[in-house]
Amino acid sequence: MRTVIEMVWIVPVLPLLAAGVSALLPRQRRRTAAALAIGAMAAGFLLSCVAFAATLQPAAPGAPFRLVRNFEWLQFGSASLALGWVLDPLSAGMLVMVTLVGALIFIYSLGYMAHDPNFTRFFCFLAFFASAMLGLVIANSLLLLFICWELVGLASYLLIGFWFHKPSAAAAARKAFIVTRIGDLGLLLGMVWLYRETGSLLFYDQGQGCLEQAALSKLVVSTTLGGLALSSAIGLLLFCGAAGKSGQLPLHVWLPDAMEGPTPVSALIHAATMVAAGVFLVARVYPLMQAVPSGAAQVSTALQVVTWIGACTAIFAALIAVAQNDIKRILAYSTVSQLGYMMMGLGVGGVAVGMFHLMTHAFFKALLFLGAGSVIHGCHEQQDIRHMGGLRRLMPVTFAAYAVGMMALAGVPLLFSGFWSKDAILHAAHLWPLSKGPFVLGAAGALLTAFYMTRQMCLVFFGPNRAAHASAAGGHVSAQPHESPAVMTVPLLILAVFAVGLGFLGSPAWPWFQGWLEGSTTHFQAGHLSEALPTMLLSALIVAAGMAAGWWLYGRAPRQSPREADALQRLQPGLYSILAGRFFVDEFYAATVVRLNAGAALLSDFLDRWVWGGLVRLTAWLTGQFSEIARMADEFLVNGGFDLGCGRLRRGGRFFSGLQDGQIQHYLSVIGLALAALVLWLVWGGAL
Amino acid sequence: MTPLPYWLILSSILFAIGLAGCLVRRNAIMVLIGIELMLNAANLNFIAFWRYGSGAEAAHGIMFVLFAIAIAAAETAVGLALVIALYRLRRTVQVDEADALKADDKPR
Amino acid sequence: MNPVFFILAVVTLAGALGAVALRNMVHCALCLAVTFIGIAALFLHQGAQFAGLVQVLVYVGAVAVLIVFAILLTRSGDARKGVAVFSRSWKTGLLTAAATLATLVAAIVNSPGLLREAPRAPELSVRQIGLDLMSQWLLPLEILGLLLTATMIGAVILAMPEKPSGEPAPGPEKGARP
Amino acid sequence: MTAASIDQVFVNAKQALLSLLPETLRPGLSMAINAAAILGTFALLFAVATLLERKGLGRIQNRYGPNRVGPFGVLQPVADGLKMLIKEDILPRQADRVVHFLAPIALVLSVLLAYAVLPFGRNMAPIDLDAGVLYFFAASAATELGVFMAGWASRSKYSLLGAMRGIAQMISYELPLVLSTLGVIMVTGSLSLVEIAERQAPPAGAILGRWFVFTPWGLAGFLLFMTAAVAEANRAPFDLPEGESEIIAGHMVEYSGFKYALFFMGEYLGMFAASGLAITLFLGGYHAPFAFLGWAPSWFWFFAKLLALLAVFIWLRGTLPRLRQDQLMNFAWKWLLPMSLVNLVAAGVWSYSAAWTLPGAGFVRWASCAGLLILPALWLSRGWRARVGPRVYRYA
Repeated sequence: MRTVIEMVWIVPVLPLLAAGVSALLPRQRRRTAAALAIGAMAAGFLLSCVAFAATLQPAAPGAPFRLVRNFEWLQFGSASLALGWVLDPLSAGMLVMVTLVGALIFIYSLGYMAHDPNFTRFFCFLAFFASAMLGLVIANSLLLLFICWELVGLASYLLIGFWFHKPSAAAAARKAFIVTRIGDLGLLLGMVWLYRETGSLLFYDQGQGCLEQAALSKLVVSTTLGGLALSSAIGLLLFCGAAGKSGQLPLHVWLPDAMEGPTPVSALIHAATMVAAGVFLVARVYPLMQAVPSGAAQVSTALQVVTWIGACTAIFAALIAVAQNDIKRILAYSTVSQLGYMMMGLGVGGVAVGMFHLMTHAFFKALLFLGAGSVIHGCHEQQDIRHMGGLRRLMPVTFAAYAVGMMALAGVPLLFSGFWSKDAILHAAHLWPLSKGPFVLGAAGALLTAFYMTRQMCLVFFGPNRAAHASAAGGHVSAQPHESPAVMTVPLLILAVFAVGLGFLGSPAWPWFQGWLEGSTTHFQAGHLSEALPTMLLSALIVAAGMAAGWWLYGRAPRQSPREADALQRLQPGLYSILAGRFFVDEFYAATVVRLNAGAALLSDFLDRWVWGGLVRLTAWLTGQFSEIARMADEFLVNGGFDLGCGRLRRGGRFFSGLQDGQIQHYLSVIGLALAALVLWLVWGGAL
Repeated sequence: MTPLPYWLILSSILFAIGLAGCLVRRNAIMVLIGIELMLNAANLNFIAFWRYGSGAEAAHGIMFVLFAIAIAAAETAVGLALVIALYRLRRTVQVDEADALKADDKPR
Repeated sequence: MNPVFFILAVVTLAGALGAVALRNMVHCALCLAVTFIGIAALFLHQGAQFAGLVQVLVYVGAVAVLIVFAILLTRSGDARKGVAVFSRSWKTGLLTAAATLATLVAAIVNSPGLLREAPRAPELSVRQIGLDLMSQWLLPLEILGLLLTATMIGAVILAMPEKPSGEPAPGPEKGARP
Repeated sequence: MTAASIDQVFVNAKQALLSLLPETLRPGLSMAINAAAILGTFALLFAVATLLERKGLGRIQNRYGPNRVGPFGVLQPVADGLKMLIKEDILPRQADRVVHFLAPIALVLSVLLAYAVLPFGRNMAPIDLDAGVLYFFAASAATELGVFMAGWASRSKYSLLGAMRGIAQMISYELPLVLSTLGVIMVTGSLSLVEIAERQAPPAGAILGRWFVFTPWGLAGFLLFMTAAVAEANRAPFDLPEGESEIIAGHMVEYSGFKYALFFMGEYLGMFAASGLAITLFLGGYHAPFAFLGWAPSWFWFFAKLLALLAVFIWLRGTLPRLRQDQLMNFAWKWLLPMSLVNLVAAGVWSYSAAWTLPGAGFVRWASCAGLLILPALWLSRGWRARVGPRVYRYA
């Protein structure tokens, strides 16, 4: 058992080594780079399975399984910074999920990126991203987590901007990096504040860790401004980081633009792993967020904020997704919405509910993205759904996998994992003591999710193929859409299997996943189903309604030409234009924050150029003047006065030295004259 | 007896001649001769004042002259010794040529 | 104007002028001797017998010979034609001497107090001078003795030819056989 | 003709002569007479001395000496004198005419001046100066100048070299000369030669005259004085300056004719002057050695002693070899000078011990003074006595 924790750190290091080596490889060594990356991920997956198996036998009944390994990283003066990694159900689950999904996506991108010239560089970045994500997952110290968090941000920047020659990609990469940085600032402040308060950044450290009871009790007691408990304040700051990374409401703008990157990137980063990092962070520091002053039974303010933001993001993103025409943007907004659900799940239901939805979502969202990728690949880089249609017969395997993913996402009852995880959230939201708001928003979100997924299915797979129209207008002859090769479709099928199978792990009847997380043993009781029945029936009803509406608008009268107005647009032109414009959040930001930033930049430029620059020029001028004065003084005062005086003195000295020229007769004559003078003075001196 | 001023004028003339000798001639020995003349002029004055002064018995004047003569002789002896040493060192006794105190051995 | 005084004055001044003005150094030295004798005679004329005799004994006997020896030793005697006798700034020298003379004579002439008549010639015997020397003037006499000794030794050392290393050369008798 | 009248014959003659003259000229003329008398006698004595010297030398060297001119060569001086006058007076071309001419005059003049003080007889001292001895030395100081003028004026190396040696010798020996007289002056308490002579008169009743030479310091003083006098006159053992065998006549080499005669006379006069002084100081001046001989005139005794000393000079010249220059100088500075100083001390002891009244005081005085003189003499001359031995003729 001990040896497992010892070798857990190898999982993130393997992809890092792969990334390092492939970075040094010349551009044409494509196969080695790919082999290295996939091999590292495969090995990582095996090790993760071993670790997962280890976590199945809990050491002590009732207590969650946890193995900790800390080491001294930095020593400065008396203080020292310690890092470490931990193996507990939460990290083990994430390890398995990330390595599995990563491996499948690596295999898939073999085909997708086959004829891309920068193939090796792509795999190097992918491996680098995987190692950062795995590092983040197993981190036992908030500092190590933060380091990996930044590396993940860097990897996302590199991968989004992979085709940097496309200006939009470069802009999207920069936007993603900056927005996440804003969130990371909150994370950094929270981390520093936590370090100052608890004195240690290690989560679990034999009782000294910041998430353990001793530190939490200290944090809960003291309050900061406005009576907010210290733990909640730090929790909120950490949540800012999570919001940035997971694209919650105020900071979600970068996620849809991140679709500029290649589709496997979108799949891996913007569906499964990186965006999940925010949720994982909240799950990891859940005890801190959850802590409330002893005695008071109500939910801590931090969790309330998380819940409400999650709910709002869910409904907001779902609304926008309805009016999108780009296949990847629809999925991007659906991801934002689902992340909102996860945050709400964490807020209302606790770690198990949130994490279960995260796991299921990772698989079927990756499936959907890879499916979209295969569609785009098939339609020769065509991303606009208005130019697609009728691909059901042309790409049957992709259609089948995509349909499974769509139904999982929509939450079709009983068979698909999406239904169980979303239902659990709704159930928890329903039980939430504070208010019914989140439950209502969640339900509406679920309805909209079903609606826009059916819209997408109808427009992409059903109805006539609208690609020909585009070619006539666009002027380039496009070949008939063709099915993707096996190397792309096999991962789709594997993901489809998981998208279906995973749901049964966490159903109310047999809540194995929740029990595994808390470390309690679970066994099959159909009875639990009965108490969760009402929410299950409600959600089934919602899904049905959403699909019916979708089919009614888009399935019944399939769209004939790309330029044809959208069905919803015909119904509600005003609402449709707002939704299509993404509630104009970007424009709002551009109008306010960006303008403000530009203004600030201008101001600082002005300050720098005129004020400081002015000061510098002023001092330069003053120094010039002083030196001028000094020169003048030197010129006239010293040279004129002093030197002149010295010169005169020297000349006088030379004159008197003439007297001492060694001619004693001169001396004698002087004596003679003196004698004469003396006599004169003596004799006539008195009379004068 | 000739009045006192005559004696004094005579000694002044003698003194002036001695001084002229010192200043005019280039030879060191001539300077010494000039000095001797001046000293003798002074002695002449002493005797003159002794003779015409009051209290001739006290012989102060004569005493002065005696001591002056002795010391002048000593001074001449040393002066000439110096001149001879200078000559051996510099091969010249011209006063205006021996104008440097620097003790370089080579006779110039 | 006593004729004897006049003659002696003329002789002395002539000697002095000769001592200063003559080109040949030895002639100057001899003229100097003549001046010394003239001055000694003036002393005798004044009645200072002892002083006169001492003057002759010391100056004519010793100093004149000394000067002559010095002239010979420094080869100033054979006045070569080229060597200038008078210094470059002889005019200023003369001027200074003249100025001094003028001032002194002016002082003498303008002080009436000097025109007192001569008192009786004093009777001063050598014994009296001896007694004075040994009583009232004893200290100066002793100091004079010391001075003369020091001078003699110093003059000898100064004039002695130096060995290359700077010490005075050993006397001839040390090495010579009887 | 009483002894006194014979004694004072010259004095009376002079007075008689003076009485003939007008009052105003008397002082000047008395001086003139005195001068004439001195010149006359000593010129004559000079002539006789030359003859005596050559005769004496001859006898010493076992030969006759000049006997051709006149009986027994008596007229030889006249012949010499005549020869000197007739000889051409040569003046070397490069010589300095004025100084060359003045040299003999200066020499003779200074020596003659010295005679003004010597008491030739009772009341026969030309001038009785209070500082007689001082005058004597002051006057003779000019001789060195004369010698120098002679040596330098003739512009030849030998004459200059001779002059230099002569002057060095005269200066070196002048010091012992003067110091040796001090003893006498200290004892008599006066510088006046007449008084010194009077002090040596035989006391009433005593047989032996109280000459200073009969006192230990007196004898030493006399010997020192005579040695220095011989050197002063460049005579005999000290006649290096005009040593005939080396540099012919020294400073007189360029002189001939009358000027040479003058030099010769100057030399003899210097000798007589020194002897006269010695006589006055040590040999009782014009007093007779013994009281009973008192009848002879005072000037007779003076000139008798003079001739005796002349004989000694001639005797010295005939017998003693010439001294080398360094021996000469050493002898002066390292023997004579210290001895004269010691002599002074002895004279001092003698005069203080005069008041001793103890029995045998006389003998003790003599012994102490003699010892005080003999011991330093022996000690000082230890170097020479060790080296004096049979002469080794290296080249003979």
